[in-house]
Amino acid sequence: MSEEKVENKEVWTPRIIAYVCNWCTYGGADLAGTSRKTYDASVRVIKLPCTGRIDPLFLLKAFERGADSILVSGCHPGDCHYNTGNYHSRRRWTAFRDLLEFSGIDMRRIHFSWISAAEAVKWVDVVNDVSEKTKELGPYTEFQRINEKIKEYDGIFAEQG
Amino acid sequence: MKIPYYPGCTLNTNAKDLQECAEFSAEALGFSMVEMPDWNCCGASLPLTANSAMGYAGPTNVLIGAKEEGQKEGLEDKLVTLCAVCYNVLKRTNYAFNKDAAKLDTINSLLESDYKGDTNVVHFLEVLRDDIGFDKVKESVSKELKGLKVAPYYGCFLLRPHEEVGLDDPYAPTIFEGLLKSLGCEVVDFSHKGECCGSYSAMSNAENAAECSFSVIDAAAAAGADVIATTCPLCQYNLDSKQAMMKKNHGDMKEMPIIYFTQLLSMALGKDIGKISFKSNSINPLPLLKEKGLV
Amino acid sequence: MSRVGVFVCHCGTNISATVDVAKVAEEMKNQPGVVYTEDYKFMCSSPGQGKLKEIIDEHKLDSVVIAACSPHMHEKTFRNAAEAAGLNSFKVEMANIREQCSWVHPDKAEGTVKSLDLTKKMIEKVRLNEELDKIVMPVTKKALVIGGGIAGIQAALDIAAAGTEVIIVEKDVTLGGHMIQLSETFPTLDCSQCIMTPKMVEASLNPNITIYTYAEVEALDGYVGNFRARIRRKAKSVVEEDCTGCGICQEKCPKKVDNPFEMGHGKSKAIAVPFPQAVPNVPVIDRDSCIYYKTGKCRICEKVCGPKCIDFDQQDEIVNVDIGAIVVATGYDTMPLDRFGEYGYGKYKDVIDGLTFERMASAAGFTEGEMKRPSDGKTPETVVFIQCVGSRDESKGVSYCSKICCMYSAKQTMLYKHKVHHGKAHVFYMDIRAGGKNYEEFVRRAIEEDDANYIRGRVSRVYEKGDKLIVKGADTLSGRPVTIEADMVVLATAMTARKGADKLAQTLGISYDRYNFFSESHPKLRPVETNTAGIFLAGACQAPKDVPETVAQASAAASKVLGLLSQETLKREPITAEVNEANCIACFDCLNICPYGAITSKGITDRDGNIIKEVAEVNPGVCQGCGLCNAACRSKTIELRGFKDNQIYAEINSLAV
Amino acid sequence: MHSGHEAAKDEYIEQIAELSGEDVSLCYQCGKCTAGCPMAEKMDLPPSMVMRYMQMEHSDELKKATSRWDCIGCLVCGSRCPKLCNPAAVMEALRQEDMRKGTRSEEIEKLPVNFVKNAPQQALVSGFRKYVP
Repeated sequence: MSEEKVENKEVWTPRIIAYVCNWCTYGGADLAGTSRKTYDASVRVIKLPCTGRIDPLFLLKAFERGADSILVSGCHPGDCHYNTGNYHSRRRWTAFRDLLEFSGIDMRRIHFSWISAAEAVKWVDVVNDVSEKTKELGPYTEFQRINEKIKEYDGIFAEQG
Repeated sequence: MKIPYYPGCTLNTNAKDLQECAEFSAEALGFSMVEMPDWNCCGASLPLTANSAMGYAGPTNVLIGAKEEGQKEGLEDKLVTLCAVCYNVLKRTNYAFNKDAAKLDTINSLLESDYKGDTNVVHFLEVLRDDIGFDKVKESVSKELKGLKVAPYYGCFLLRPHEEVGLDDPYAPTIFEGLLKSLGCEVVDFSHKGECCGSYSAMSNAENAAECSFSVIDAAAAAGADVIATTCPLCQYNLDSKQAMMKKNHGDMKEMPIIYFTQLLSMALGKDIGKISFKSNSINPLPLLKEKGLV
Repeated sequence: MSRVGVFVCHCGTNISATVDVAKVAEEMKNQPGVVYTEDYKFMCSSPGQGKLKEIIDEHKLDSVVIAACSPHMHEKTFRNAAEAAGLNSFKVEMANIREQCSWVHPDKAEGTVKSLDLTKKMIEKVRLNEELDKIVMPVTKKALVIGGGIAGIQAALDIAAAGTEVIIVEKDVTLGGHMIQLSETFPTLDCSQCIMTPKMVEASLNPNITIYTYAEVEALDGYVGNFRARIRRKAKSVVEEDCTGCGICQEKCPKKVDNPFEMGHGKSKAIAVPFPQAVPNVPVIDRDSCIYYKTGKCRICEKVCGPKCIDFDQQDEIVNVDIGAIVVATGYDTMPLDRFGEYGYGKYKDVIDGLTFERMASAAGFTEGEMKRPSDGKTPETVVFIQCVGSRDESKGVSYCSKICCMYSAKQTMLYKHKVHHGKAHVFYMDIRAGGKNYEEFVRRAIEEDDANYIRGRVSRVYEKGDKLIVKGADTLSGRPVTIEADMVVLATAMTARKGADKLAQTLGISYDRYNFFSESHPKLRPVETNTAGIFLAGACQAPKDVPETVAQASAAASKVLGLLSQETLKREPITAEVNEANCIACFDCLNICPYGAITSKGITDRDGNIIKEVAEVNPGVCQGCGLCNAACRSKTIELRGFKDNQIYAEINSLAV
Repeated sequence: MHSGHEAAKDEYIEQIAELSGEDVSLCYQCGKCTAGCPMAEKMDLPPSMVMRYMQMEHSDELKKATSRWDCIGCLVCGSRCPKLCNPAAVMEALRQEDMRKGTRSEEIEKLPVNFVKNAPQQALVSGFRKYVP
């Protein structure tokens, strides 16, 4: 699906999906706007009530749909609007990261951060940083190729009934 | 009951008085202390600084030796000490190992050993309290030390650091008091039972040590004690031999005998006073004992 | 097929300068389900909102996406407008193309691409949005206050003043708490009893206030607006309604006991009120010390009682009350001092704690306000006050600052000096924390006018020498050790949570910290709320506090209660979790992970009423909508309304390259 | 002044911190160590001040001070410290540093004959351990 873009590297821009919580990081990103900071335009924010709402499958789904990097950001430890949601998120991530790594996911493409509603500058820095790193890595073709394969096999299985 | 016994550097020499009376008392109470062979010095102090492996090698060797000897000879699975310093050093060595496995590994590789930090170190007082029982001690007393007002002096090493040594409550200990009570003594509670006697500063600064010791004697005297009982040869030395020096600075000070707890114990258990050695006492306790009708 | 309307706002030029809004509107026409698009100058303006309503009606829209500013800015505005046009408000979503796009990406091409993505993303989501109704709950217009100290009394009085019924449950025999024990209060030195007793009486006379003393809350069911508490009223052995408070029983009782109100100094009787101004002024028999309960003989109190209200067979009584809101005001304890052997508390009679000093200084206390030290009744000529005993001590105490000790130690030096003019007070302190109105001035007064000697350092040991207490401290400002011969030593002990606070928290379903203090919902913005809706905090049960702060928080809690109870029904956002009972495998990970205790286990019964399986159940009144359960659920059974998996996946899928 | 993250740590202070294994930043200067120290009266720099000088990196003053040679290792300071510090370990590290550099130590030849003859062996052993390189 993205073969043509891969070959044509100069027009390629990274696609970054950010899962952020409604209370801290979403507010921080809004504040960056209110303060007219500028940053890289490759990020797409998906707003959730809390980082604790993030199912690890959301990350895989994003890669499957062509994301080159993922950013997860919520309230600082201890500041969670729901008291403990970000701790659960962090714990879930700790348990999940080994599994992802084992499955061959490129861990350099997943970024975690705590950004409060006051930290507009941090939001800008983190997004730029993730974007920069993603540009260095190039498009996540490995995962996208797996997708192609899976689709191929899906086709074969479908044919075989 | 036979218990492996670690005498340390002083008990066979300067503090023979302490040891002989302990041996007599043990026999009278139906147990014996078996001196472990080939023992080495524990170091008489534990290093406080980090990366001080060498300081732990000595005591570890002792702990290993006791374990082996105990197993070989079918003795009790523990190690008894008389000297408060040995007790402190050996116990804290174990504590350090149990808290820091890396330290234990280092020492084991130094000594080419496989020590686990599990030799059960006990003080003679603990044997009397926990294995014999103060009630039994009391029953075995043939001469009650009535009328003798004794201040039990623990010093630093039996009580500190509490988490590491754990013999007794550092501010309201009872073990020494319990023993003395069972001997019929009048136990004098005094404020300085856990204060320092000056310890090894006796070597570098005798004046300092004398000042420390004076505050202990002063507190005991104020509380009405006739005599101070101790478990540690160095405490005994500082408190006893420095009294002449103390008098120079504190003219009105009254001399006070400093006696080993085992001397009192063996006396109560029937040891002939003539056979009790008071060689380490520069302040002779005999006049006092006579005055109290105990001789 | 859904009928989505998309409105792209110019926001003047705030958006249109860096986003091609016309293009966005135009391209969205091609999105599946979209039946109407338009770009407009100011969507939030009155004509803009009018247009929205008009188009919803005209094009029979079933959902709407507004591509404009942040939802934090105008989501409510547009949802209300849509609702006015007959559309369910949860069928409206906003795409944030201002704060997170036009303002931050100056390149118009980039901004436009991103706006397209963001708008598409919300279209995909809104198509899966369900119509949700706000949750409506009835409200029981009655409050419960747990604890009858200054915090509880203040909260109860404020609630009652608004005409709302309130019940006070007090564990002790009388109202008053710790404050009634104090002699005088900082920074004004007014007598605690003089300002506290009228409040206690006022509470007892207020027709809106019901007081249960010698009682405890045993269980709590329900949720905000609809709680039911089970209260155990312990047997007083005295019929409260008949007692006239004449006091003859106490006078004639032959059994003397230590009086805990006087901190163990001074005596009381086996049947007694703790102090003469007790509210209610009804004595209670202490069954553990009463001769009759021990030996079966005596019953003198029964014989002398005029109105015949002694009842030896009285049983505990269980009262169930329905309430809409709760204020927890259970106060504090002071740290047990047995772990501070170096200070000799318990060993030396003249080493006392701060509360004992308060009773000694109180005109009604065990020395009738005279400075007499406990050992021999002599007037202490030198008194040493030691601060931070147990506070800021990670080794043997707690690491927090108890906050009130600096002030009350300063006050106590003054009280002492005012009674013993030739006496000398020394205070060992680490830092003077006098941050409050007139507090610093108060401490300086103790030092400058009342001659208190402040020494910056801790004390290492206190021991007796003759009839003196030797205090070995340090003055860290000069770097020298300090020894003081004192006649009395007063320890400013750490404030701790009440014994059993953790148990009460579990009963009520509120959270507590590692010190067992109850946790507020947000340390800055929700300081009196707990995480359990409808339960509020007042006073030192939350953290160490002084009287002014406690009273302020109690009034704040009362206003929260009144705000809640002033409503006929409670409405709240329906962003709550829901359970698909058919799929639930009863692992109850959701129950464990829920920060609010909103999830319980429910039995599914067959026709005969036998429980055939258990499933999770969400209490929508308690659920706050964080979605932790949703992410934790292995069988995808429990889902958060408004943020269900399929909605999130729709957003992700819309971003596909 | 020693401030700012970039400022280089004083070498001597670093050495002492490492040798002692103590984190002096934990100390909040309550002075309980000095208050209980039996030698504090005689010390030029009692334990709490040693901790403070470590914090402030006053290395010249620390080098000049002699209080470490008055410390008798009774461990009262550490056992009562509310912050779980052990000033005695810092004292020992300072002493060891003196001995390593040869700036001070006890000389065996100069010990009084009387002491060597009469003192219990443990006094000599522990004294040598603490005061002799």
